[in-house]
Amino acid sequence: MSNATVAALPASKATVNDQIKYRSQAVAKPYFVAAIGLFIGQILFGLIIGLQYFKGDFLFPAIPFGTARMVHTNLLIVWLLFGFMGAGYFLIPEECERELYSPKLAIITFWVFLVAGALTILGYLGLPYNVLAHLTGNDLLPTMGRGYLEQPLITKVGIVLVALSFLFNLSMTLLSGRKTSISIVMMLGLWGLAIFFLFSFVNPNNLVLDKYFWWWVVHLWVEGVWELIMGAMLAFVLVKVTGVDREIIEKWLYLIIAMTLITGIIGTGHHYFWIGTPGYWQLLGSVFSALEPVPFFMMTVFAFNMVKRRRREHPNQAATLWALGTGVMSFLGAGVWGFLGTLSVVNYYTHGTQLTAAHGHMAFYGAYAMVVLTMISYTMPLLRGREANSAAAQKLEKTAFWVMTLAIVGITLSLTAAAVTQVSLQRLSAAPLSFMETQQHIMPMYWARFGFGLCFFTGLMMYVTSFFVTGKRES
Amino acid sequence: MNGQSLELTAAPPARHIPGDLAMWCFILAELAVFGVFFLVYGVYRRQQPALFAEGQSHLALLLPTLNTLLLIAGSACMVAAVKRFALDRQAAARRALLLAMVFGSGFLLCKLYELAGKFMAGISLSSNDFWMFYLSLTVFHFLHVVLGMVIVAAVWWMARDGRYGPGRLDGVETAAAYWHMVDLVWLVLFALVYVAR
Amino acid sequence: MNYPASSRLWLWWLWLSGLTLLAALLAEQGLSLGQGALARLVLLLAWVKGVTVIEHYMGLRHAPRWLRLVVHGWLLLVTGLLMMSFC
Amino acid sequence: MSASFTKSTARNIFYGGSVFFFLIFLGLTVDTTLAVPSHNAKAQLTDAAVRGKKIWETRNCAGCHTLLGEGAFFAPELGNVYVRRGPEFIKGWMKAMPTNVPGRRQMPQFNLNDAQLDDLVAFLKYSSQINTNNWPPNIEG
Repeated sequence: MSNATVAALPASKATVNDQIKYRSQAVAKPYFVAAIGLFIGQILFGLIIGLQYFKGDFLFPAIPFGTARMVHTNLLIVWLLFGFMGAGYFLIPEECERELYSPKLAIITFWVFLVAGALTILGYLGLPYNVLAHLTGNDLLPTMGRGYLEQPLITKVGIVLVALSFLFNLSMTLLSGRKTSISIVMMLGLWGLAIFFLFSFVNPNNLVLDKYFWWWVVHLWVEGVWELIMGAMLAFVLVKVTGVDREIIEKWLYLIIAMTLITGIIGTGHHYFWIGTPGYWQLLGSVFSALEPVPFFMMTVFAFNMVKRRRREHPNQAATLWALGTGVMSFLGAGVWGFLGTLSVVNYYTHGTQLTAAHGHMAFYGAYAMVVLTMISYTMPLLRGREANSAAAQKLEKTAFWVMTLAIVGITLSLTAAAVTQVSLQRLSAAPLSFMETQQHIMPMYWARFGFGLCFFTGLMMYVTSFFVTGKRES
Repeated sequence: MNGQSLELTAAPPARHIPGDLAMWCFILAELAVFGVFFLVYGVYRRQQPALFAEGQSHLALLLPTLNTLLLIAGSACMVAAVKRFALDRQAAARRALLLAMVFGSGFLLCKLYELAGKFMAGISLSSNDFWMFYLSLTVFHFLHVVLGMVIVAAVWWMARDGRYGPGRLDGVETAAAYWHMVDLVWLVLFALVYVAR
Repeated sequence: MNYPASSRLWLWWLWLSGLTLLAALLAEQGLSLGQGALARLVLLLAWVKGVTVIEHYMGLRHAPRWLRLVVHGWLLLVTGLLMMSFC
Repeated sequence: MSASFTKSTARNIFYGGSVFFFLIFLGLTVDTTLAVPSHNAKAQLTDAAVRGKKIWETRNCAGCHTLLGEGAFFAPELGNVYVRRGPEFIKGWMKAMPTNVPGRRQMPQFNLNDAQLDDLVAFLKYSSQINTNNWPPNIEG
C-alpha cells in the first residue's frame, strides 16, 4: 500500500518534508488552500449583501440579494467542509500512526468536490434559480430552495458521494491503526455530519414537517455533530502545542462533548416554538437550550487551562492564539448570543429578526471558522516543511487574528443594535411599524456593519498575506 | 466497629468526592435541567392555579407514595452496597445491588400503570399546561430511573470478578451517586406535582 | 446486616419513609390547613428529606465544600422558590 | 481534595448520555409528527398549495424573506402576508416587480403566469393557517 500510494503524491513533498510524520498527510494541503480561497469568496459576497442592506439596488438585477446571500452561506458551508476534510486527512493518519488508506482517492475526492462546488456556484450566479432547479432534476425530488440546502439535487448527491469516499478513506485508516479518543470523536462527528445531511433529501409537502426535519440537518449539524469535530480538532492542536498529557485532554474532550449533546439534542426544540409544532416545545426547548452555553463555557476554561499547564513552549504561537480565540469566541457567539434569544418568552419577540443574524455571524466565526483556522495555523507550516512560521509571518497572522475577531465583534454588536431597534419598533411598539419602515430606522446600524465587514476583509487579506511573508525562522 | 467501617463513619482525613468527577458534572447538569423544569412549573402554576389544582385532583396519592418509598429503599440499598464492598463482603454487596434493582423495577411498574391510565384517558402532552408538565416531568424522570437501573445493572454485572473492594469503590460510588440524584429529584417532584395543592 | 454502620443507614431509611408517609397523610386530610399552607409544608418536608439524602446517602458530608454548596444550594433554591410561589 | 476523574467514565457518560437524549428526542419526534395534523387542523394543504410550495422553493423566496420567521431577514415576513395584504395585493405586487426606485431594495420579476400566481397565493394562505402558537406578535410580522 504505502509505496504505491505515496508515489501518487507530488515528489517534492514526499522527499523533503521531515516535519510531517506521514507523507500522506500532505493531501491536507490542497484542502486548506481551497478552504481559504472559498473563505475569501464568502466574504466578498458578504460585502455585497451587506451593501445591499442599505443600497438596495446595488448590482440589481445582475446579482439579486437572494442569490448573493445563497452564495455567501453556501460558500461558508463548503469552505468549512473543506477545512474539516483537510483536518481529517491530517489528523487521522497522525493519530492512527499510519499512512492514509488511499492518498490518491483523497486527491480525486478533492478535485471532484472543488469542481462540483464551483459549478454549483456558477449555476447560482449564471442561471435563474428555477431554471437551475429544472435542469438539475429538482422535479424528480424537490429539495432546493430551503436555507443552506439550496444546492441542486445532483450537487447534494455529489456531496453524499464525496463524503462517503472521504469517510471510507479515513475509516479504513482508523480501523487498521491506533485508536485514540481524539480520532474516534473526530470520526463520530464526521459520520454524524454525513448521516444528518441525508435529511436534506427529506422535504415533506407539509410545511411544518418540512421545517421540523430541516433542522435535523441545520441544528443537529451546528449544535450537535459539528461540535464533536470542533472539539476533536481543538483537542488535537492543544495536545500538540501544549504538550499536556493526552489522557487529561481526552477526558475533558469527552466530558465537553457529552454536555454538548445532552443539552443540544433536545435543545433543537428552541427552533420548534412557532413553526406549527405543539406548544410543549416552548417548555422543552427553553429548558434544554438554556443549558447549551455550559459546554461552550467548559470549552473556554478547558483551552485556557491546558495552555496554562503547558509543558513546552511551542514555536507556533499563532496556533495557540487561534485555539484560545476559538474557546472565547465560540462561548460568546454560540453560548452568550445564542442564549440571548433562546428562551421562548424572549424568542417570541426576537424570532426572525437581526438578532438571529448577529448570533449566526459570531457563532459561525467563533466556533467553526476559527477552529478550522486554528487547524490551518498549526498544520500549514508543517505541511510547508517547517515547525512554525517566521516571527514576522506569525506577527502578521496574529494581527490578522485580532482584526478579524474584533471586526466580527463589531458586526455582531451592530446587528444586535439593529435587532433591538427592530424588535422595539416592529414587535413591541403599541403602533407597530411595517417591516420596511422599520428597516429605514436601522440604516445606520447597517452602515456600521458594512464598515466592520470591510475591516474583516482587511484582516482576511492580512491573514492571506501572512502565508507569503518570509523572514528569519524562529529558532 | 472494626477499622474499615470506622473509616466510613468517622470523618476521613481528606475531603472526598464520592464517585467520579465526570459523573458529578453529569449529575449537576441533570439537576440544573430538573431545577429549571420545577421553577418553570412554579411560574405556570402560579399563573393558572385553578387549572393545576383541577389536574392534580385527578392524581391518586397511593401509587406515588408507594413509589417514593420504593425509591428511598432503593437508595438505602445502594448505600448498603457501597458499605459492603468497602468491607469486601462481595456476595452481600451484590445482593444489595440486586435488591436496589428490584425496588427500581417496582417503581417502574407502578409508574407504568399510572401513566397507562393517563394515556387511556386520552391525556397527552398537548392536553393542557398541567398535563404537559405532569407528563414531561414524570416521563423524563421515569427514563432516568431506567438509566439508573442500567448503570446499577452494569455495576452488578462487572462486580462478578471482585473488581470493587476496599479502596476500589469509584465505580460503585459513581453508580450510587447517580441513583441518589434520581431519588433526590423524585422527592421534589413528588411533593410538587402530586402533593402540593 | 450485622455490622454497626448499617443500623444507622436503616434508621435514615425509616426517617425518610416516615416523612413520606407523613406528607401523604397530611395531603389526605389537609383540607383544614390554610391556602397554600399544605403545599409549603410538603415542600418543607421535601427539603428535609433532600438534605438527608444529600448528606447521608450521597455522602456529601465528606465532600469538598464547593460540591456540598452547589447541591444543597440547588435544593434550597428550588424548594425555597417553589414554597414562595405558593404564598 | 481527592477525586477520581477517569477517561472511561467520561466516555461512558458521553455515549450513554447521547444515546439517552437522542432516544428521548426520537420519542418526542414521533409525538410531534402525530400531533401536527390536529394541532394544525385549520391549515388546508390543497394541491394548489403544494404546487405553490414548489414555486416558493424554486424562486428562492427564502433567500430574502422569512416564512414563519425562518429564512433571510432582508424582506418582510410572509407567513401572515395573506392576512396582512390579501390575495389580490400579493398577485399585483408580484407582477409590478421590480419597482426600480433608486436605492430601494429590489425584488426580481419572476414572470409567473396567473395559474402559478394562484398556486403561490394558495401556499401563502396555507402558511397563514398554520397554528404558530400566536406568533408573530402582531400583523406586521
